Amino acid sequence: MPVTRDATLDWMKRFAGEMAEHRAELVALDTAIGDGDHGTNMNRGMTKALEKLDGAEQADPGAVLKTVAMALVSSVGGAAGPLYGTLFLQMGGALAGETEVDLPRYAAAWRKGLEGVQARGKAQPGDKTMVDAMTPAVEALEGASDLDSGLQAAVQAAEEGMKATTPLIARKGRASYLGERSKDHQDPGATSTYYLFKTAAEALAG
Amino acid sequence: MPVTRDATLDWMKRFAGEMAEHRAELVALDTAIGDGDHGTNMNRGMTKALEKLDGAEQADPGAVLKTVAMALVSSVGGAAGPLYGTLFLQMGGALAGETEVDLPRYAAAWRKGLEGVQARGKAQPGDKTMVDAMTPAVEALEGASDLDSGLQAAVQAAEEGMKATTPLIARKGRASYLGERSKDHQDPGATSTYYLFKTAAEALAG
Amino acid sequence: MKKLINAPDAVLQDALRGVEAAHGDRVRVSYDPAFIVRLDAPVQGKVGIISGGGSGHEPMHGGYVGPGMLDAACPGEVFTSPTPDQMTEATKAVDGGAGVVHIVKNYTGDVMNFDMAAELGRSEDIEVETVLTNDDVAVEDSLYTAGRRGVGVTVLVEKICGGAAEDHKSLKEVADLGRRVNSAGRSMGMALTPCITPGSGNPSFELGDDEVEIGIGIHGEPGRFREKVGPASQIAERLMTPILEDLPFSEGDRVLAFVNGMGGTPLIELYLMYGEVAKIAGEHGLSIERNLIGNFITSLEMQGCSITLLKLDDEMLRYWDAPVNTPALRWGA
Amino acid sequence: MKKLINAPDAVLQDALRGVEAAHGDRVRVSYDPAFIVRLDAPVQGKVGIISGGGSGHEPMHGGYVGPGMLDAACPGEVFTSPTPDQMTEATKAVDGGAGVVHIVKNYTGDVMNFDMAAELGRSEDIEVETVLTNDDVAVEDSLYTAGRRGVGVTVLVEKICGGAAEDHKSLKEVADLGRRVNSAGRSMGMALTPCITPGSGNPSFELGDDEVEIGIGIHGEPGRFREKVGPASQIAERLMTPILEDLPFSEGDRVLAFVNGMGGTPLIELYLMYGEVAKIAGEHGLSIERNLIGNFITSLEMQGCSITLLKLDDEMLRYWDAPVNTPALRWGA
Ligand SMILES: Nc1ncnc2c1ncn2[C@@H]1O[C@H](COP(=O)(O)OP(=O)(O)O)[C@@H](O)[C@H]1O
Ligand SMILES: Nc1ncnc2c1ncn2[C@@H]1O[C@H](COP(=O)(O)OP(=O)(O)O)[C@@H](O)[C@H]1O
Ligand SMILES: [Mg+2]
Ligand SMILES: [Mg+2]
Ligand SMILES: [Mg+2]
Ligand SMILES: [Mg+2]
Repeated sequence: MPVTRDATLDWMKRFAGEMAEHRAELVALDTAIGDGDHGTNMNRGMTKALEKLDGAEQADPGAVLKTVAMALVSSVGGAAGPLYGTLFLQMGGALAGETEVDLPRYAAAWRKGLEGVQARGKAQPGDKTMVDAMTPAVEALEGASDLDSGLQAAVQAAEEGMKATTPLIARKGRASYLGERSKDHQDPGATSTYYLFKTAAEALAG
Repeated sequence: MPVTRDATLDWMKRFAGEMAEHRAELVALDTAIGDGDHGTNMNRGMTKALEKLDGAEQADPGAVLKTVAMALVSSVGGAAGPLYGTLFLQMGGALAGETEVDLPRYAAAWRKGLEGVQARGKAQPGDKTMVDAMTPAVEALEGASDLDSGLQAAVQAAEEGMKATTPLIARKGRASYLGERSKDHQDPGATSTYYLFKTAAEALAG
Repeated sequence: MKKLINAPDAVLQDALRGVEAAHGDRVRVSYDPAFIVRLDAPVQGKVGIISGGGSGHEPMHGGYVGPGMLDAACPGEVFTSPTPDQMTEATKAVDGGAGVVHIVKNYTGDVMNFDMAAELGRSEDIEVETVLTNDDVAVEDSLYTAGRRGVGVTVLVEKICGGAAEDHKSLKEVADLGRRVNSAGRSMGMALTPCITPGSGNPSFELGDDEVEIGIGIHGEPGRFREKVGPASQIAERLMTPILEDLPFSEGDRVLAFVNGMGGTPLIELYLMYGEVAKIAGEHGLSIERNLIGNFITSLEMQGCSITLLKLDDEMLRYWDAPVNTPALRWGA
Repeated sequence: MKKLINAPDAVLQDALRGVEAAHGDRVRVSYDPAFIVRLDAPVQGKVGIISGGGSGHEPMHGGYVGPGMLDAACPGEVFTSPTPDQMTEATKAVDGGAGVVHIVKNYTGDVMNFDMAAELGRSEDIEVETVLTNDDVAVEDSLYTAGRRGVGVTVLVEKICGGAAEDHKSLKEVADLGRRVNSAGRSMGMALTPCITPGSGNPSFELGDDEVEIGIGIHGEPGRFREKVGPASQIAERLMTPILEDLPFSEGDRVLAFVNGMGGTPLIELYLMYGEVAKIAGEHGLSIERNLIGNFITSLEMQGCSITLLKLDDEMLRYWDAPVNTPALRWGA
């Protein structure tokens, strides 16, 4: 089953739902090693994104993601706003005009998005950021043989990447100010990224 | 045994000792219905008073009390400073030039002191202030037949007066701002006044 | 108790050393007796203005010493009114021949100590007039009580009297103006948290995690009642209603609205409160001509706020707007 | 959580309403996108200066909007940097033809959002120069980290750049001066208590009853280490030593010393700390030419303080002294 406009919309609705549901969890993670707003930020942004999606018709998956991107950029702020904004902007650009996205093009869009995130934030894998969840997940997609199993593998890779942030010392973002004391905490942005892949798989499964 | 210069000095040293020892108690009482400084104020003042007493020779009981009065006035502040300052100033004036003070003159000096306190603070018995401990104690002295038993009776009267402040609604001083909520708390100033009579009796007993 | 201090007994002296280090170019600090005085005092021919009170209310009063406001301030120990010798020495230091106004907040301790000082000051041929502030509507007023506390209006009295004195008004004019300001001002405060004096080391009262204390003063003393915390709009209503009714303020009145932080309140919350105050004032047809928002008369690290409304006349307005140059309040200079 | 707010989500909007009610005679408040701008903006021919950042640091930045300092400020949600559209709109609103300086504190979020805004601003033919502040010596600096945080020096950069812009210096001159100020300034902070954001409702970190956190930032993030609370003199030493070593400051340097409260610290403690800072500065042969003491860059109701030292040159001194007329910083006007 290819990625369609409707599946993309469904994905974004599910992601918004997860951000609302896990707001407190993400706030708690960000309180430990940041400033305690990641859950609030993502929830505010995705609420706004749903509003925008409701407000106008989107022609294709690319348009859906661009709408979300602009909503996030103009309502989230913080680190997450520009990073998720850039992610969706790049993915949206890669999927503009498409109607039925197959695995190679879907994986390529994710790669574009990840590159955007890294260009914006300068984080490398191992820096204890969302990049640690995103990178293995995108690689899993790239190495997969079909969309369904690829997304399953991506979810698993994102989850592992997210969990693997726990022992790391942060080198980017607010958590980096803690130095050694950033150890033993899971990164909030990697956690929201895990939910992003999880909802992508759920949306595709229908 | 009449009240002498030495007994008066001894009294003031004992009173200073009690104020140091009961600082925290008086602070706690004042925290409940005032601003939590009565113990600190009295301790600061009596420490200063001992310094002044050490610094120069006093000829008679009156001079001792005047020295204490001036030290209190210039180091205590708050309500207690002018009130105890006035008390000792008036008592000192009444005992100036005396060497061996008998009961009538001693009681008269206390009466003078109490009048000074009331002139300064405008409190009546029942207003939940130091006047509630001082008034019955002075009356006990006035009704006594000798100094020793008079002071014993005064201590007891002061203690009863102090305890009787507990159910009262304050009408003077900071506690009055609490209205009804000032009930069920013992007045800090009545408590320090009780210690004043207690140490007077101890000093006379030697 | 955690505080940025060296020792509970040394707070006042150490803080005065900081004031001297910071503002030695404009004030002189006397340590014993303790007072802070304008470097150019006494200003010949000008009415001198002094105030004083317990410490822990900063910037009041030391932060208001300077041209256009106080000539000197006498800080007592934390929450303890200063002693007569402080006031007497300060009075002498600021007397430029035109007499001295004592601005005294109505607390038993302050009043008695200033009384003794005024008696002494007078005996040395300095004319002293006392202006008593007692604007706190949370306190019941009667002949048989200590009367209302002086709170927020004190800052306004100090500024306005300071302006009038700088304008070379006479002793009586300055004092009368101060009394008029006091009569036209009303305040009420509330707390989200208690405060801790260095001397006691314990919270001044206990408050539940969801409770606020309404009608507090500025000495960490408990208020008139407590209730569950509500939205800012409700808290503003709780404070504004008794203030509005008491004067009373009526439609068309020109007012100065003063939202004061108790010391530990974030400024963003004070601005938010000001928004609510302005709304209520508008609904009552008051015209807010001037405002003041910030921590100006505090209670150590207490969280909470007080509201003061002052019904303005032209003279008050003129002297409120007059230049002032102090560490804590400055404009036109 | 007890706060003077109506609802956690409404804090920023409600506070902006308060700002508008209070200062509508001198600033205009835009709600969507959110920014506060001088009423007389754009000032033709003058370099525009904007800054912005998460809310909860008041009076920074909104309190610094006015002649002699910022032309506009963009407040984000509490502790969350603002969004590019706020900065873009603010940039347009203040561009008087001479270009616009963005003063940005070095946080990942702030930098990225301002980057996006600067890209947009440039594309609309407005010349934008960015001045990044990163003065916090508590943070290790390296190419592989987010780098040092911008803290206290930001206030000084805003004031000094504001003075230079008012003096009609060019875009490049103003930006270069700002960068020089940042390079010559160093800061470090500490906390006695954490803070609570309205969004989280929980303390930003847990601290024992006898512990202090050294090396904190302004977002309630934990610091570099904690230790038992000591006297103010020791705390001052803890903060001053890394500051003095880092620039390094040396004998004979003229400095501006800035003791900043984190929002919940009584002013009396800040003055006491200033006394300790002045003492240490004196021991190192520094000459404190100017000082600033108070709550200027805060972290909600956090108790604690930060110290900033700025090594002054004549130009910085001139523009520090230049008139400024904002709600939070005002002199010569
Ligand atoms: N430079 C960066 N590159 C990639 N991700 C980053 C970077 N900096 C921070 N992040 C991510 O952003 C998350 C924090 O987002 P959020 O709390 O919303 O913003 P802020 O840190 O500004 O408060 C971190 O957990 C981390 O995953
Ligand atoms: N008007 C008054 N007359 C007599 N005693 C008073 C009066 N006002 C207060 N007091 C006494 O002073 C005590 C408080 O003293 P203290 O705490 O040292 O001063 P303050 O109230 O200024 O903090 C009260 O407990 C009360 O006994
Ligand atoms: Mg965060
Ligand atoms: Mg007391
Ligand atoms: Mg007191
Ligand atoms: Mg943030």
